[in-house]
Amino acid sequence: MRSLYSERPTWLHAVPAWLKLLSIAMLGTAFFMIDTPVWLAAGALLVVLAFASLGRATRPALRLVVSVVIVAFMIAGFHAWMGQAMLGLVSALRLASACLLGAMLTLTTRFDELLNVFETLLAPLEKIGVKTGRLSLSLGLMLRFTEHFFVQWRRLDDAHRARTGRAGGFKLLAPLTIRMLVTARRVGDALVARLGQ
Amino acid sequence: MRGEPGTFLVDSASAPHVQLDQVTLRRGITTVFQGLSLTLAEPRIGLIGDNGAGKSSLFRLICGLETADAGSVAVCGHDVRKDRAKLPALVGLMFQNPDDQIIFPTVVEELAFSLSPSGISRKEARARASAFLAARGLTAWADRAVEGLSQGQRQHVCLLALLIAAPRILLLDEPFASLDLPGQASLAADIDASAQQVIVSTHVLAHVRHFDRVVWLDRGAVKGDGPGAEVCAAYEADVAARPRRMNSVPAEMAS
Amino acid sequence: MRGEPGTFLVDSASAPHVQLDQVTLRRGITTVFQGLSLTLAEPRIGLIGDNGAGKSSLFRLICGLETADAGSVAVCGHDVRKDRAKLPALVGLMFQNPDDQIIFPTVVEELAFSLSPSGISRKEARARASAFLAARGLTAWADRAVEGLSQGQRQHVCLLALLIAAPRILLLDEPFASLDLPGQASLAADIDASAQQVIVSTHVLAHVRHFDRVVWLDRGAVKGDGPGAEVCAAYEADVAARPRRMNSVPAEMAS
Amino acid sequence: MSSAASGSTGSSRSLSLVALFAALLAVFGLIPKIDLPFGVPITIQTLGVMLAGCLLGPKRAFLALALFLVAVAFGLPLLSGGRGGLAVFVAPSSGFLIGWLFGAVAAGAVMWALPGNSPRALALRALLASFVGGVVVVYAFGIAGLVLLAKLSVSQAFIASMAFVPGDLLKCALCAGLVHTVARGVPDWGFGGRRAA
Ligand SMILES: Nc1ncnc2c1ncn2[C@@H]1O[C@H](COP(=O)(O)OP(=O)(O)OP(=O)(O)O)[C@@H](O)[C@H]1O
Ligand SMILES: Nc1ncnc2c1ncn2[C@@H]1O[C@H](COP(=O)(O)OP(=O)(O)OP(=O)(O)O)[C@@H](O)[C@H]1O
Ligand SMILES: O=C(O)CCCC[C@@H]1SC[C@@H]2NC(=O)N[C@@H]21
Ligand SMILES: [Mg+2]
Ligand SMILES: [Mg+2]
Repeated sequence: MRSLYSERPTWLHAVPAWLKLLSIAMLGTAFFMIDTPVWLAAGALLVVLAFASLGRATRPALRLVVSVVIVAFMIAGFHAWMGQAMLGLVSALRLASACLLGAMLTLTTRFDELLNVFETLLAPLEKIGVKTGRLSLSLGLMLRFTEHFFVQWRRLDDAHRARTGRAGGFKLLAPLTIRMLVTARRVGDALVARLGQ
Repeated sequence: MRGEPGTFLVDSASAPHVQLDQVTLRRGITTVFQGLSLTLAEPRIGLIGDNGAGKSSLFRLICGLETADAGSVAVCGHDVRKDRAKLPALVGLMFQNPDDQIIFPTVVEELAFSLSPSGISRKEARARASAFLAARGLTAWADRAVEGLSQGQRQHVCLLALLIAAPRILLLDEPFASLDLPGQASLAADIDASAQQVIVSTHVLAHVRHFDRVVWLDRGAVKGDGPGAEVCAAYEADVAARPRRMNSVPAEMAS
Repeated sequence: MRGEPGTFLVDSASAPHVQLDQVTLRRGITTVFQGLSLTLAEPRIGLIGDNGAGKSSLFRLICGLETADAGSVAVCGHDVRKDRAKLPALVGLMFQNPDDQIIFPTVVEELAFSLSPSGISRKEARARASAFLAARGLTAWADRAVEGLSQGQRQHVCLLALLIAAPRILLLDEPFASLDLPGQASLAADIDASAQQVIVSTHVLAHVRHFDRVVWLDRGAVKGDGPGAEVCAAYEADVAARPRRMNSVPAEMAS
Repeated sequence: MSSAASGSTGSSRSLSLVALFAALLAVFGLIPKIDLPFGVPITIQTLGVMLAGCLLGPKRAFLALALFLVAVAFGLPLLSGGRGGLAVFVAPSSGFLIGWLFGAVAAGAVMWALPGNSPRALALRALLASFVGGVVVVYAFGIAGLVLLAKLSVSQAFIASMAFVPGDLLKCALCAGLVHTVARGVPDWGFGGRRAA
């Protein structure tokens, strides 16, 4: 399983994982509550600045970000075409911010730090007899796989470009589906081999 | 096996070994093994054979990743189907493809994860993993992203993740394939010096020729089994006697 | 280069070659190359060096997957950044890890895809791919799922996908790593017989020792460059002279 | 048959697959929704529900959806449009959300029960399964939710839900198409949670 994690240290690496998760949850809610385009745009600008402040560390995710921006423009365009330009703008800003926030988390957070956060959060459940170790591993893996969709797509896109000189686009969706299923199976194997169950 | 009185005592005293009994394994449309029986008890065993012969499948059977369609597989007397939870302490696999093995984004986490079956805390595991790396002069690797390593370096990480777990039996699936010369030499020396049982599959016969035992798999059946020098020679002779393979005659290349 | 009159004629007549000029490449925290200049024009070139030396990175630069931070890379006179669309006909890469290369779920689709830059219809491409497999006695592979092949078989598919595309320059990144003995022998014979330019990276020096030219990369710099026998010997001597690597001394193993 | 996608639901193998499909829903959450006046959006995430059912089978599809909803409840902005938190479970659309859980189970059960193993037969199975699970069951819960939480009458809620039908039928077709692809690319996949043949 590959990742987007950047080994180039940034200020965000030093921020504890729980704080990052909490910020994402709160900012996500905030962006959802705000529907004034001006305020949203201001918020999105802040997110972009924070992302840019990571410097070269963002490089592994650049292609992902560019494609998200393209999608965001397409959405805005679609809504404008439907005569709801403002709504389009709002959706596009929300999408772009959500993506950048997610990318910032994966670029700078280790997996075991995430697991720690989930285990702490779930600790109360442990008292009533729920096995929280597996649940937090599931939550962590869910975030890893979310990231992995992009990593895998980037690999396929590289393979495509090496052979055709062009980006793969939608043609890669079916291969991506298969690769993700296969990866999940292999990750399952690696876990079984090392954990025994 | 489980629950018999005294099993444990006998067990931990006995030498590590693997026992396959009349194993049949189907994967997809391929019947990989058909009634294969094999006892692997020697401290060093080489596994050779053509692509698709079943080397990786054999390893997957031994560490419980494949379930035999018939027959049984036991590791140190434990049936791999029943005693799953005990397996990681008994047997560890270095996967042929590093990307299949590595789960965590950084090297130190990956090594620390190998210690998780032992039940120690995450923090403790991480400390031990760091110490393990430091003892090898690899402190600089601890915080590196696996994604930022070359393929050979990733294979090295896989090896380290296996070594830190320290199971009684090591299954190495083409461990030399991406390692550089110094890496190969030191792995070879380590294998020779190891106290654990080591089973190595490889296409580079030089690495197993001096083993006391080499098993040659051919389409899922044992075609040769004996001292390394003999079996390797027999395999080489067999390969040399085959008509030149059609499958990779590249018209374009030769044109 | 583009647009100059007569470029094409001169171009297709000229021998294939790769030119790196003062290339600097940074990947993650590693500066892989710093002002590397290299002209690769010989028909057979070997590329050797330690893990992480930059062999795969060099290949990725040549086929336009990495963009140099400084300097330029040209293939047969075409700048890889500007003439992207022309590259697939000029240069093809066999990836070190088959999982990085294979896109499609079945073998025949994967091979047919290699023909897509040539502009023929999908159906035609598929027919040719089937014929290509048939000519190699591999008809049975056509409809097999790549996922159901062993690692060596997958590597073989990668090779076939490259050969059917028939670019003028073949970049083979550790092509021998997972192939069995017959596969290795026939690939080696094919390389020797090929009319295309072939650049091979490998840790198995025997495969490149007889080449007219071998380049030895050391931490991104050319440390040796010349006839295969000489450079390989120099590399081996260098490796032998190093203190035994700490990094893979496994305490557990040796205990 | 071997390992494939089979095995007990408690193993790491299942855990990995479950996490993958929860991640798939999260990725689909990045694709923007289209808002309808009565407070329930059109979203691509229902495709994830159908796919989970068809590819994982009832038990694990349930776990995947449960995992996803737990992450949402934690406040991660994973619902389309970047929403998360407990608030989404008391909105007009929350009936549908709960419906996802049981829709995925139903789709899995139908997929499991139907005969046929060729790629074409599997695609047909998936078409039916995703309709039963992703439309019939999800809508039943959704309509109940609209009645209870949006104070619509049953017939109003029913008529309002018809706005989703064209989109959801398209998703059923997409689901069948993807199952067809997987059937060819990963022939030993255990569809509907069956042990692969
Ligand atoms: N994806 C990546 N991101 C960042 N750095 C990388 C990446 N891949 C490789 N590197 C770094 O670039 C350097 C060269 O790696 P490269 O893969 O070119 O080595 P190589 O010579 O092919 O090694 P090997 O023999 O192990 O295949 C290494 O130091 C490695 O750490
Ligand atoms: N995931 C899979 N699904 C179905 N069949 C498989 C799978 N992996 C391998 N096989 C089949 O099982 C047989 C044995 O494969 P295996 O990977 O054990 O070979 P191997 O000896 O390790 O080969 P290699 O030298 O190429 O690594 C092959 O014929 C292959 O086609
Ligand atoms: O995002 C949410 O809060 C829940 C959305 C529920 C949407 C329902 S599910 C069935 C139907 N099909 C759609 O595309 N949307 C609705
Ligand atoms: Mg193998
Ligand atoms: Mg390399």
